[in-house]
Amino acid sequence: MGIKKLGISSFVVILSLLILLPNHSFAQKEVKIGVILPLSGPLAPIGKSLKDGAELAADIVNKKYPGIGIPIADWEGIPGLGGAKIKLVFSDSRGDPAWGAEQAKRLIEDEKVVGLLGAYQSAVTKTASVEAERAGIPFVNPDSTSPDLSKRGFKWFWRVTPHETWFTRDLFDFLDGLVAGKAPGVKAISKSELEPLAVAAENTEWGAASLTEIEKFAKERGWKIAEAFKYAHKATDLTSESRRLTGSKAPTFLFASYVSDAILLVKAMKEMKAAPRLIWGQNAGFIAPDFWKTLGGDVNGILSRDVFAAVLGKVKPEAERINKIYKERSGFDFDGSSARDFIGVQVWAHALDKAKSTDPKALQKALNELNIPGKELIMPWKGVKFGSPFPGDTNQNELGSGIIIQYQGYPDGKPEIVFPFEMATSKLIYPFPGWK
Amino acid sequence: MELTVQLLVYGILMGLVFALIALGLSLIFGVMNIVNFAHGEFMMVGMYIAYLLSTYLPLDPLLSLPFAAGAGYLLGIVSYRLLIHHILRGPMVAQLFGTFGLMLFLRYLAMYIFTPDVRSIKEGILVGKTLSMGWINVDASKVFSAGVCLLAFAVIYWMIYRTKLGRALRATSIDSEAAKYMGIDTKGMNALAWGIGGATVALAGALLAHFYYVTPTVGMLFTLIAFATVALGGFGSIVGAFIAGIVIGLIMVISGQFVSELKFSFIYIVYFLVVVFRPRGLFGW
Amino acid sequence: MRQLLIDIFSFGDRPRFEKIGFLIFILIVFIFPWIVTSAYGRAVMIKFLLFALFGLGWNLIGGYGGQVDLGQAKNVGFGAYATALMIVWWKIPFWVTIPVGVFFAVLESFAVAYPMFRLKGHYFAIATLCVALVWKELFIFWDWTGGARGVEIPIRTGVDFAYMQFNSAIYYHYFILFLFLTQLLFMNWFRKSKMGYWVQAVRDNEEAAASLGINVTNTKVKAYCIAAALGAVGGSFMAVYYLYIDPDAVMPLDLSILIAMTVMVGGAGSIWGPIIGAAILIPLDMYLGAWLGAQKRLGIDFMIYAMIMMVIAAKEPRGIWGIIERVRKKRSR
Amino acid sequence: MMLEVKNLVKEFGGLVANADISFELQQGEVLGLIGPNGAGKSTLFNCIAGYYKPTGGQILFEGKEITGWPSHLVAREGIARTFQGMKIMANLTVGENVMIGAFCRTGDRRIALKEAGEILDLMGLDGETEAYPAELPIASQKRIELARAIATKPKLLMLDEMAAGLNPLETKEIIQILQRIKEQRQLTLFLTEHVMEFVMTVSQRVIVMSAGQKITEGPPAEVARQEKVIEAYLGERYAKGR
Repeated sequence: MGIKKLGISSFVVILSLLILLPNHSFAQKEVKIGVILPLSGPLAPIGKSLKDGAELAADIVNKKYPGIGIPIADWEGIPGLGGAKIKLVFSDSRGDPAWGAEQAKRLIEDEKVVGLLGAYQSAVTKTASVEAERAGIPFVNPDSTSPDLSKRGFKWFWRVTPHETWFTRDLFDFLDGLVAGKAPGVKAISKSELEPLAVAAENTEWGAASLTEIEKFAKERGWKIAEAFKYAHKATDLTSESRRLTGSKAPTFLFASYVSDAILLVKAMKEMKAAPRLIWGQNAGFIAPDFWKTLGGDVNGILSRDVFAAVLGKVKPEAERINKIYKERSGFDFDGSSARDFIGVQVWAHALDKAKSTDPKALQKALNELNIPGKELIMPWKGVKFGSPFPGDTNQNELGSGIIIQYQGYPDGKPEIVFPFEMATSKLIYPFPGWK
Repeated sequence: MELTVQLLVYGILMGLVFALIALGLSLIFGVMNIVNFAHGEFMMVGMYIAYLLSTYLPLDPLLSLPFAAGAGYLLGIVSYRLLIHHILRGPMVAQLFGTFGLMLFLRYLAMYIFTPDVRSIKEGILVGKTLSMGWINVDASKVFSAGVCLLAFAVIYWMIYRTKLGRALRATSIDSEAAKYMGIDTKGMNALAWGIGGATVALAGALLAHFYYVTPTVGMLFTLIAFATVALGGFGSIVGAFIAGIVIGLIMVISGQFVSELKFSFIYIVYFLVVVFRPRGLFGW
Repeated sequence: MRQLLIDIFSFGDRPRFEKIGFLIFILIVFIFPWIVTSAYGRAVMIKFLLFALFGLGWNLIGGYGGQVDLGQAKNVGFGAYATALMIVWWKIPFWVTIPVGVFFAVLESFAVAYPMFRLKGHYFAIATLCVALVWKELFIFWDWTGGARGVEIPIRTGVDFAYMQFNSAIYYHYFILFLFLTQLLFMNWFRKSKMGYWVQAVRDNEEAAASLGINVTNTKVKAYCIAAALGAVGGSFMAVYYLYIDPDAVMPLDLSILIAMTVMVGGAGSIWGPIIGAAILIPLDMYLGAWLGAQKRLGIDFMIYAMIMMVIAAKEPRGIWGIIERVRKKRSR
Repeated sequence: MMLEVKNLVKEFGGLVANADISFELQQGEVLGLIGPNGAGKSTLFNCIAGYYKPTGGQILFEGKEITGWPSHLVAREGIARTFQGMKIMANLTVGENVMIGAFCRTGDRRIALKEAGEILDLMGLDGETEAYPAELPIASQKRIELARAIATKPKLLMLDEMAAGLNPLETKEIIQILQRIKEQRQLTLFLTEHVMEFVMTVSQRVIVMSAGQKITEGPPAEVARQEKVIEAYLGERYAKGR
């Protein structure tokens, strides 16, 4: 008995000693980028998509992928650094801001990464970017959308993705466009047919921010809101919340939900035979593979804002080619999550190439001056250039844009782009067809 | 009126499922005074069994119910023999701690095997079917689940209060020392309680899988609800678990309608108020 | 006065091996940042000291008091929020905010303690858990606390002792070490004080305690409030250390449980228990997480962690300290 | 007058455990309480010590009404007690157990420590200060309880079944200790015992209870001869024997 305990305790001691010792790796010339993502915990499914996207991008930078049509595919390592390879050092954030900050410290000082990428949840991004700011190490954030993040005036923080304010503006542009008859395949709809709006948002940092933005824009653009509420996330049951939406008799339902809640909400609405004319989800849960895999045909007609969709291939052949490789690797189509971390790594590659050094100051300068034209990206964006697109923003990509997708023809279909209207890949299904 | 009826129906249907989840926890506590943090994880195992059987075998998820219950029974017995039996002697904190370890272990074992993906059952006789009655549309599988819950409660109640085995279980729960002298195999009874506890909660899981998603981290929240349910009803009381389950279902649905953000708070506050005035819960002894 | 100081600083009543062990421990933590240059190692050390501090506070109610409190996170939250909000709203220096956080934690604990201590055993444990979760939901619900969006403290550059913000982990190390030692010395005094003995008497036998003139409920309430105060201090530190807090980060159930676990593993009701527990669990968790957390297959780190927890609960319910005591007893015979 | 109990009634949901009990206890006296099992001795004890709230009647301690007071206040007033089933703090050492008693009158650890040491000396437990109670034999544990009660500096000491579980030799030792302490500290003793021998040797006066009623009181030798006492008390024993 005593020996057993001794064994356990000495195991623990040896283990901690082993890990305490710095590990030196003498591999070939490489540039380490630390990536903090929610790889365990409730958001792990999304974390996996993000990770796959980032890994693919690093692979494309490091190896030659002929015929894709974007510059990084022709690189073998980063040309500006003499072909140094990008090495992504992943770290699990556990969805815990404190844990995220500690991992950021570890990556910065122990792993000696030249910069950070991540961290999806805005709360984790907040603490992790504080560490980067203090250490004077660039933090590129391709995947958090809380408007607060770019309003802090940080000098070492760049956000690639458009944020919630932006996406919400898109939503109202879309709604106004519907009224103006701009949507492909749908005649002008009277505003009264879509009013009032009913909004349900989960009660974490992100959902709260989304709800605020929707309420703000609705007021600005003159849309009435019948119900707008936050609900407790990771719920055991969302029947009454769905009932509240259905009971409001609003024709337009707007959601900000992570995947488990999104599934429950759709199931509950189906159960209640809710008949809205429009269902729109604020990304996250509504675009997760698990969402449509789980719900199958029930997702048809649901809209979600996004930054990427596989059908982009129709208008952007580069995206199609990347998607093919990605699908071979992970079994899924590229989606908004994987695409965002893909582009995060791409921004890093371009910044490193431009800086021609891994010195933080040089990288800071390179990132500030970065200007990637839209044709070099797989995103339907005008490019990547950091500035101040909305009042108060610093180091926020000005040239990004969002899209709104609609699930069509599931379980075998694909999300089709319906907004911006000029990029639409399919006719909008309106009104929402209901559930069988 | 419409609203009231809808809320009542949804609340009671959900409450019955909570009651079935809580039943096993209450039973285990009644027999050996231990709270099982891994209870929700037992449920998760039931959910995965229903999911796997209905997805990879040509079985209707309804047919997976006995398998889930059986697996839950085995899991309960195995956990008892390997872990619980050893921690029973220790202080209460050590017990909480041990079952908490079991919870983490099961959860992350599931994570290891199944990845964190969210899944759900897509096909089945009842899956996705809605019953309409006047104002109310309800998921057929929820109605069925409620029926199974009632049946399970009836069976367990009959077993505990009408059979010889049940008498032995009750004797163990009242005074395990005395029961031992009377020739009752108290260890066997403890294991049995864990087996039945595991079986009922895994059964609840398999039912829940009909209309809920399945993921390794699904258990914790249900564990907390089950704690509040059992404590509200009174630890060890079967009737208490039943009534408290429905009460909690109703609170959840009603508060969800009005202040969704605080709906768990209402459950906790109601629990708190009840136990302050009745320190042993509604039906505790 | 002299007597008080002796009571605070003297470990004279402890056996010699404990005194030597303690001296070595103090020596190590004092020179730690100078021998370990790894940032993660330092972060682990800071987190260890933080959780040892949390453990000391919890040990008062959970170990000495024997009341299984699964809601200590709410007090951490009160401390963290008092500090963060006061700094953000009124730019009040850190040191002023500590007593305010403590005040609110004590006030709340006092208010809920009387009804709470009508309950015993599991009913009490679940009630503490419920109260903490209600507070967490309220902090998410309220807008004036920043709601789910949390509170962000603006970064200050350089070394700032008023707001306790530093650009080097070494400062934070000595800062948390200072707070930790204060609480350790407080606990050293407390365990020898009348109150300390009363709390233990109530834990062991309430009826006997009452027969010796001890007001059982009052004693429990006091212990609960003091433990709350100690927890709040750690919360204040968290606010200035991470610079961003939200209810999910500073008052979750996981934190309450982890605090209780560290004490359990180390040995509840002994002054060294929380330190030993934190010294094992925190590095284990952080290194396993960093090492195995981002693997293809997830969950191994938690499984190992869980196994260790189960083994300790089953084989040594009195924690590591229980093992040490037993070995020593065997040897002295 | 040390203790006055007037018409004390205690009912448990209709079941009368103490019916109209009255008696007095003088300063410095040793009063025994005897009676068969279930006579209501422990209930009476617990009513005085504040564990139960009496249903009716009055309890006066040194002329002050203490009816229904919680036990910790009763203890502060100067009534200490031991328990029938021992209630020792198992996770504290012998010395600490006694110290906790001493803390009833002082807040200073050093004074408490000193007093505990003195009392343990008196009890013949001075070598066991650092030991844990569970490591010691039952007789020593009884002494710890006694020591702990004495450490609260009581005026009245109530002993519940002190001799239960002790062999004759140990009982004798306890009696000696009790007498010594009584002299030294000018204690008034009130003791209840199922076993007659103990009460009869120590007490100056005994009260006999049966079925919740006080049936008689008087000097031990006298009481023992009374017909109704033998019937109530010893009768039970003989009945059992047969």
